[in-house]
Amino acid sequence: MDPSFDSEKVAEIHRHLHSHLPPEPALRVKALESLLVEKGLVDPAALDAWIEAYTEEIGPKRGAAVVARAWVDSDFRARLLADASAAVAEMGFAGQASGHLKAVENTDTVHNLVVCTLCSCYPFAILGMAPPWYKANEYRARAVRDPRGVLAEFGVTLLPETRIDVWDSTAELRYMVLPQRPAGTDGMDETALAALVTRNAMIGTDDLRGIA
Amino acid sequence: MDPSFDSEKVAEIHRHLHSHLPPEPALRVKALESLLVEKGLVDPAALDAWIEAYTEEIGPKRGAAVVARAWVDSDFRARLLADASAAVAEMGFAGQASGHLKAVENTDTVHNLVVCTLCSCYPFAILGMAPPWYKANEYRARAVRDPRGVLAEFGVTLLPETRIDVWDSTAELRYMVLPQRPAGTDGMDETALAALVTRNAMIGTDDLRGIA
Amino acid sequence: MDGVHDLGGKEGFGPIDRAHEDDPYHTEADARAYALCVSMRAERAYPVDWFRHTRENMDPVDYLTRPYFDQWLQTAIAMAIDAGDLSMVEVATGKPDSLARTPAPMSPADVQAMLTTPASFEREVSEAPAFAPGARVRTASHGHPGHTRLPAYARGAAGEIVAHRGAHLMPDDGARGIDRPEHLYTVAFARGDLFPEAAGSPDRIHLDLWESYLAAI
Amino acid sequence: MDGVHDLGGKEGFGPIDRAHEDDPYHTEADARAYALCVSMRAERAYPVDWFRHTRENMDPVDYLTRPYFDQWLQTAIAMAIDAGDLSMVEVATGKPDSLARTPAPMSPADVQAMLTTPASFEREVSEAPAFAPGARVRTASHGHPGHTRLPAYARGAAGEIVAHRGAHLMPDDGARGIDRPEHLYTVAFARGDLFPEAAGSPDRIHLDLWESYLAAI
Repeated sequence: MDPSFDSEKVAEIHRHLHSHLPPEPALRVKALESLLVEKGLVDPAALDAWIEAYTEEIGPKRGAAVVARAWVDSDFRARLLADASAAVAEMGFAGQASGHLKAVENTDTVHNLVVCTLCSCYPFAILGMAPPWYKANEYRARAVRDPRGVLAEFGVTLLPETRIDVWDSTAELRYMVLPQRPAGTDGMDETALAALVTRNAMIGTDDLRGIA
Repeated sequence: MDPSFDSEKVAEIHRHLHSHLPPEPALRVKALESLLVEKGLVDPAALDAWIEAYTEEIGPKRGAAVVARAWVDSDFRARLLADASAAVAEMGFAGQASGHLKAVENTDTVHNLVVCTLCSCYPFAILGMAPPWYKANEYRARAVRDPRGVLAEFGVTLLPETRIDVWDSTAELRYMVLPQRPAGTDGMDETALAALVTRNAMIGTDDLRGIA
Repeated sequence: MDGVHDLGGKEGFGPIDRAHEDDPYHTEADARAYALCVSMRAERAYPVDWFRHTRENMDPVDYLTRPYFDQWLQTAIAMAIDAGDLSMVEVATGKPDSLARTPAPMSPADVQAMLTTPASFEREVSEAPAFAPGARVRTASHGHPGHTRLPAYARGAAGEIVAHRGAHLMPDDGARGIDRPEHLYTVAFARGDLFPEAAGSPDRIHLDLWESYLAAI
Repeated sequence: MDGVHDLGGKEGFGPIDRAHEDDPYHTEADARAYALCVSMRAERAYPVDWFRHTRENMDPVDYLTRPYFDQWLQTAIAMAIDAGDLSMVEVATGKPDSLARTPAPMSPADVQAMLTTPASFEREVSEAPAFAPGARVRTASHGHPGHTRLPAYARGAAGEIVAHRGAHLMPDDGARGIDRPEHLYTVAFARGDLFPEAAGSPDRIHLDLWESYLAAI
């Protein structure tokens, strides 16, 4: 049937669910899985497919490969900055939440940081599952108000004159940071460079400049 | 020593207290009482004095006596509406949070409702301890936005054209509602009238007009 | 909706906990909850903003305390109950009354297709965009009950259009079941214009905002 | 401070629970927590707004979930630790390192005096009030870190002065240890001007607001 689109009704359903479901998360999930499978609403094989995809195939290694290619191939870098959705599709990484992807580039004067304050939106197809801190209240509350304090907790210290560009991705655009290539990596090939790229650098909570 | 007046410092102290104190409220209170008494920061006799005062002496019966007098004595009613602090002091009820008391009067066209959205301020000296719902998130969140929905939950239904005056007592002024005298109480004396006045009527979540 | 989900700029939140940051799922239950949610939801193609709004309507303390995918799963269940695809009695007893009336559930092949096919939220509109890059705009000063994607911290604030992103489905309407595209812009705000203690900071906060959230200054 | 304590107008909160509404204390622990808090705090005469601000700075989930006087008590303990009257080690071990350096604690006679002596927050100022009843004013559009008594739901809003209440100690300053009085006004707002769904409602929301929160329209 169709949804009611009624806020009060779903709020009340949530209150009932809160009282009817087991309080312990693992038991709650187990009870619901068993019901949904028995009811015929989900196929256990589909569940396994989802879980495995983000365990084995899809993860931040994809984003790292994108970044490394942008570092070594200036044409690709230009395409990535112009249309990141197309650029990652070119590498075979099109998928969930990559349809309106934007790459934002760190420079000597600008550092980028990505958050979703309203619900934790994230570019799954190229970064995989979001880390727990990205989804946590603390990061969502603080990243827009106190980005320097947040970065300091991640060990990233910027000059006071460096501008932080925060991207609060509350619409359907998704953002990935293109970090600066570390100094002293001139001889490295794309594969070796990709190994230097951390997931946090692509969110903006890591700084690769000093690592090599 | 002097307070630091440092928000970050007390937030950190709270986090440490959260982890160092027993999670169960009753055990937490017991542990702290024993420490504070042993340390010499509190006198057990003072604790008993506070608890007894609000169990036996100070409570909504005081407010009810004020209301009943205002119903039978129009001069007192005028003094109450002009300077409620002085009027309640006249009845021997001066005390905690009665220093800047205001009485707001219900009429055929206006219904008053009192809340403190920021921290649950309340006129202790004339109403005693606030009921749990007055201090709860639900009442604090909803009373200013949805006063009619809140009143309906308390069984109070107003005409659509009746104006609700909400008093969000976030400064040091405290408010009490002077309800309308119930119909059919012409023969009653002050004591009998006082017995009709509920604590909720003086907050604004009860309507006495139909009770007698 | 002015709910606890609208966390941006809220103060009083402490240090960031980086535990499990490199595990795709940090518990088995977390993995199962994720998979259950996406297996149920996508099949029905409810608007994503109805999902978001249904999540926002969970008990505020549950919202702030429960594991992330555990919240997603309760949201998917609430949506299924709302739409009549499941009953509260079935959830409470753990026993289905009847088999689902829907066609076969999502298969592994469906999953594979979803994993490789990006969704697009862009639509054609006949109206020209009202703002061009460089334009100064002020955001609406209020939200409204129901879903919206204008966070509270950026209401009534002055900013600058940095890009027009085409017309995207409007989320406030999507959560009410209405498919209506509207021009979408990336807007930059000085951090100091949003948070008084940041006055003079060079930092900028960017939000992607729909045209009806914005007025020319 | 934009914290979870600023609950006015927040949506997503459910029905009101009236349990225990006629008991002055609903548990023995509740009564003891209240008494401990007021016995400690009053003795030291810390500004009430520093108490309020210290409470606002507790963990947001604790703020939303713990019993009311349990919160007061943790706040009083946090203030005592902050001021050096108690140590975290003493709290963690439950054993005092030394006796309090303060004079004798509050006696039952002190309690009786407090119970019959209303505090006044009104002070003389030389400046005349800026606004008279009937004046239209707009509230500040932002809060600031630290304590304030202008709730978020009434920021950037137009209202009308209904009364001048004299000059009262300014809470934003009080929570910083500064005793400074400022003119205080009761301001009425149309409910529909604060909450869009209430447009056209006859209802009014009143707040007691300090002069520096307000600007003439």
